[in-house]
Amino acid sequence: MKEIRIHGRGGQGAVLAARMLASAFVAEGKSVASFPMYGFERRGAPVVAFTRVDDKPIREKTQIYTPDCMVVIDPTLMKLPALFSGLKKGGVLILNSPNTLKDPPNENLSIGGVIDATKIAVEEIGRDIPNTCLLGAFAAATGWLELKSILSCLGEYLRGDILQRNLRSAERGFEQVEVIKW
Amino acid sequence: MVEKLKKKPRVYDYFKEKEEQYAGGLAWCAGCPLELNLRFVPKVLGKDIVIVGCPCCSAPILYGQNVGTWHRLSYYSTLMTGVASSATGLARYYQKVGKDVTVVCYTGDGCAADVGFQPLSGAAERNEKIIYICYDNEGYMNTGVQRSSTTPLHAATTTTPVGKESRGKPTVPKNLPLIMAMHQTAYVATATLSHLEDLAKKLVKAAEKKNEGFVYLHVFCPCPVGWRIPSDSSIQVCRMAVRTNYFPLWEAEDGKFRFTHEVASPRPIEEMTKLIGKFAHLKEDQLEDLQQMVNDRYALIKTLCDANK
Amino acid sequence: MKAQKGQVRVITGNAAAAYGAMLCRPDVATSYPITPMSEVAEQLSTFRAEGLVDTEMVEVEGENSAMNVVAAATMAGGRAFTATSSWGLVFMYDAVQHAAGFRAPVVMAIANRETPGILAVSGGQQDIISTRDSGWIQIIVEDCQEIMDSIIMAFRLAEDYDIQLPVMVNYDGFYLSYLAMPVEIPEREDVDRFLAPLKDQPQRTILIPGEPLGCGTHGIEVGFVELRYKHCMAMERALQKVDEIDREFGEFFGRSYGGQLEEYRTEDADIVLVTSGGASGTARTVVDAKREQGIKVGLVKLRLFRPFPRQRLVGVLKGRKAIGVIDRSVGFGWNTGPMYMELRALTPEIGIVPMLSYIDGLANLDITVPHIERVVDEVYAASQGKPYQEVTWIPLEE
Amino acid sequence: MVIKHKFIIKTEGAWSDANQLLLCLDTGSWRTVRPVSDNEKCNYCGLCALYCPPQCMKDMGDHYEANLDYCKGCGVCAKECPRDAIVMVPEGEFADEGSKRSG
Repeated sequence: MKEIRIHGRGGQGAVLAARMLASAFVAEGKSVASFPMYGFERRGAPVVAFTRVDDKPIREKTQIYTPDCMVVIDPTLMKLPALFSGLKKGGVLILNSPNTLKDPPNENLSIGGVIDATKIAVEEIGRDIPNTCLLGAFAAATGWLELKSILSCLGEYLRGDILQRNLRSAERGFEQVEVIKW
Repeated sequence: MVEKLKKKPRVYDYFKEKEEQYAGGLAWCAGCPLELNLRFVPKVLGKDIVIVGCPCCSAPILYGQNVGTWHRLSYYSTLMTGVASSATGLARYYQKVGKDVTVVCYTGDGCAADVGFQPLSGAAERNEKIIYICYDNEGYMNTGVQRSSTTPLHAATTTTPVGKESRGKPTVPKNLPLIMAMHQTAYVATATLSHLEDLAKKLVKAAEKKNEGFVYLHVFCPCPVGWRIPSDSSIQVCRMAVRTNYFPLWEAEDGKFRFTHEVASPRPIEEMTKLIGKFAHLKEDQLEDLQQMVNDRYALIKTLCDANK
Repeated sequence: MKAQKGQVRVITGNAAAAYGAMLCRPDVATSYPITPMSEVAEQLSTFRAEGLVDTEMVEVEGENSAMNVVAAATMAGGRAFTATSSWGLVFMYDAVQHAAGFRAPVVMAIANRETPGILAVSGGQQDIISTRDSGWIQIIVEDCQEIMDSIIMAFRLAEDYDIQLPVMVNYDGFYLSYLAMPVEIPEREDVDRFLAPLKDQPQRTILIPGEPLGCGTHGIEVGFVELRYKHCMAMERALQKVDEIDREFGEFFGRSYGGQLEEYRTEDADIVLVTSGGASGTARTVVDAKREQGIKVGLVKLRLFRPFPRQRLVGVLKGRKAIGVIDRSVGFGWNTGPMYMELRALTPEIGIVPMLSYIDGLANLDITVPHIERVVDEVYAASQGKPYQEVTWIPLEE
Repeated sequence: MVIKHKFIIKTEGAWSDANQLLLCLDTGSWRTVRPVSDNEKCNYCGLCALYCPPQCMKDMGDHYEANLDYCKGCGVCAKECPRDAIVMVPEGEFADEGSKRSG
């Protein structure tokens, strides 16, 4: 089983990212479970969302305490003390940030996928909604699923012009992510 | 180098309490006029008020978190069904023990116009000595932009969506300020955040009239997220609501009506709706519907004001 | 030190409730009508109009507001009273839970009546059962004198610094609310004296205008758990406190009711009946009659329903040969009487003996002497090893 | 039952008390843009400070500056300024002292 913990802020699409990721894995025949955790919904307030993926049905209903992969949508969250708590050894970090990462921000990290998803989102979608771009980066950096699975599921959530822009954002995420091995 | 003004805006003269009662960083969305509204109230009414609130957009700020709190005001929290009645309990106790306390209810339209309307109407009918401030963001915004009874005609919300079969809210909104004025309580008024001096005057009058009976202030308070307005335009939307007569500014003392701000030549409703995403789907016919409603309601309030001249 | 002899007047249960409240000088009270308790509201309003009390009477527009008014008044530091019945009680249920969560020491009199679903303007205890998990203390009384006395004791209990919990004083609608009996009404200063110990206790946290104190907060994670735990510990303390206050009331006013429960002729009883409310009085006459026929039967009058008097019930039920429980309500899901259901939970401590559930007295039907005689006979038969049925709906078997 | 947890709420009921703990969110980190005032254009009318929802405009004597701890970058000040003396500038361009957003 793979456990993915997505950290963002209200309005950045963290919850939607977790759901889309789940749908993408279902496109490859996997079992999934995804849920967000936040108090009151506020644009800007921290949000965490969880997605579990496995070959057999997921039975756990708890939060994710020992993630295999972390997706950090807002770089300012990197200063949260407990951000990486419980990360498994050999863990993966997908980070939206304009700057690269020289050394791993946590000793359990062995793969980093860094991309300026905000810039790509503003260019492709016109607004700072970096979630789909990060999903593309996730596919490239982890290799746990193919890009086309992600692209195929965006249609469940978006339509028309917004869908097209998000597809391009995801593609650029896949192509332009800087994958770092530690 | 441009010449610097010497005087501050006149609104500051109405401040009884200069010191900010709230913490700097609060959980309201960027650009929300509710934050301005709530920070403004204790500056005019003073910091010795008791605020009564319920779960709504201001709950994450008015309620504490365990022992911590986000402000320095005396606060009583209750249910959406119990705001005006809880305030009655407080006010009646303070009257009984001879303490002059200003009890201020502070809710959204969901509480005031829908689930909490019955106790609100009851308290008004009993002319309880409390101030009830409703910030009307025309829907249940804290729970994610669902419709309320003050959601305007044809407006889109998550429970009155635009689809093949339906195009937004099919019914006109409840005219809550007028309904409350029909209780003929001590003082009822409408106000909004673009006209802060008008709001300040009404809060000062509210503090006086509360000693005679029930005071109801209905504050037009757009929701950037829910109405799909850019964060920087919430005050501008308030201004346009007044200028289009969509939200006329008036007051009623013991049932006698008076405009506090008359718009010489009101702009077409389109000048407001074009700023607001929830009206983006309006076709010509729906726009005319809305304009007709605005004209009818304005004519009604004008008649009531003229009757008092 | 004994209270003066009070004036005896023949008054209804409703009036007794109003007297009980008036004598405790509440700061705020509400009046809203619902059959069969409207007279409580009328009587309190009359006391106010006659100047017998300076309570702020709030004529609310509905029971939901009634509870919010009194809960807020107590959290501002006042003493508050309200009264209602069945439909009104469940209409205010969100505010009932709110008051308990706030630890608002409200006292509420309830003339018990069937709850919604089937319109029954008639007596039954379904409203007690429907609110038994609200976090309130629930007391059930047997007659008019006990209504008044229990309301006075309820203020001593609710406002006690170690308790700080709202209290419901339940009395049978119709059978007690309209029953007129002689009631000894104590002198005002004696009630003041009985409630005076509350003044020597520390001041509970109250709202202070201008102080940055918020009443009611987001219980976040373990903070929430703390508050629920404290609430349960207060309920635990209430068990002893009810007995103490009852003893003190007895020493001062000469009347006591056993506190959590009252035992009647249980010393050598082989079988025991468990009842609550007005039916307990009728049951006493049947116990006496059956004793004369040689059946060693005893009665437990369950007076405190929440918190549930587990320890004292185990004490009196352990070692009996059979137990009969008469419920005036329905335990949906178990499809037995609800109080029977709760007593079954004591089986590990009282031993496995035949325990028979009787449902009677719903919708104003009478729990008559013959009905109770039948219960004694069947429980006795069961104690002699004869077969018995677990649940009996008496009205359906006539 | 051994209670290890140290209770943080001292009262029986749920009370919060600013004298015990006044909370404050780091809303400054919510910003994606921030207001920058042009002292040449600004005539110190004070409307930006008046309409600022978080009321976090600091009076600098002849113009106003946003308190970056709390400013959410909503842009109301820029919109309401009668002389267009305030411009909203993307945070990215401020990798300096004021910004907490160093990536």
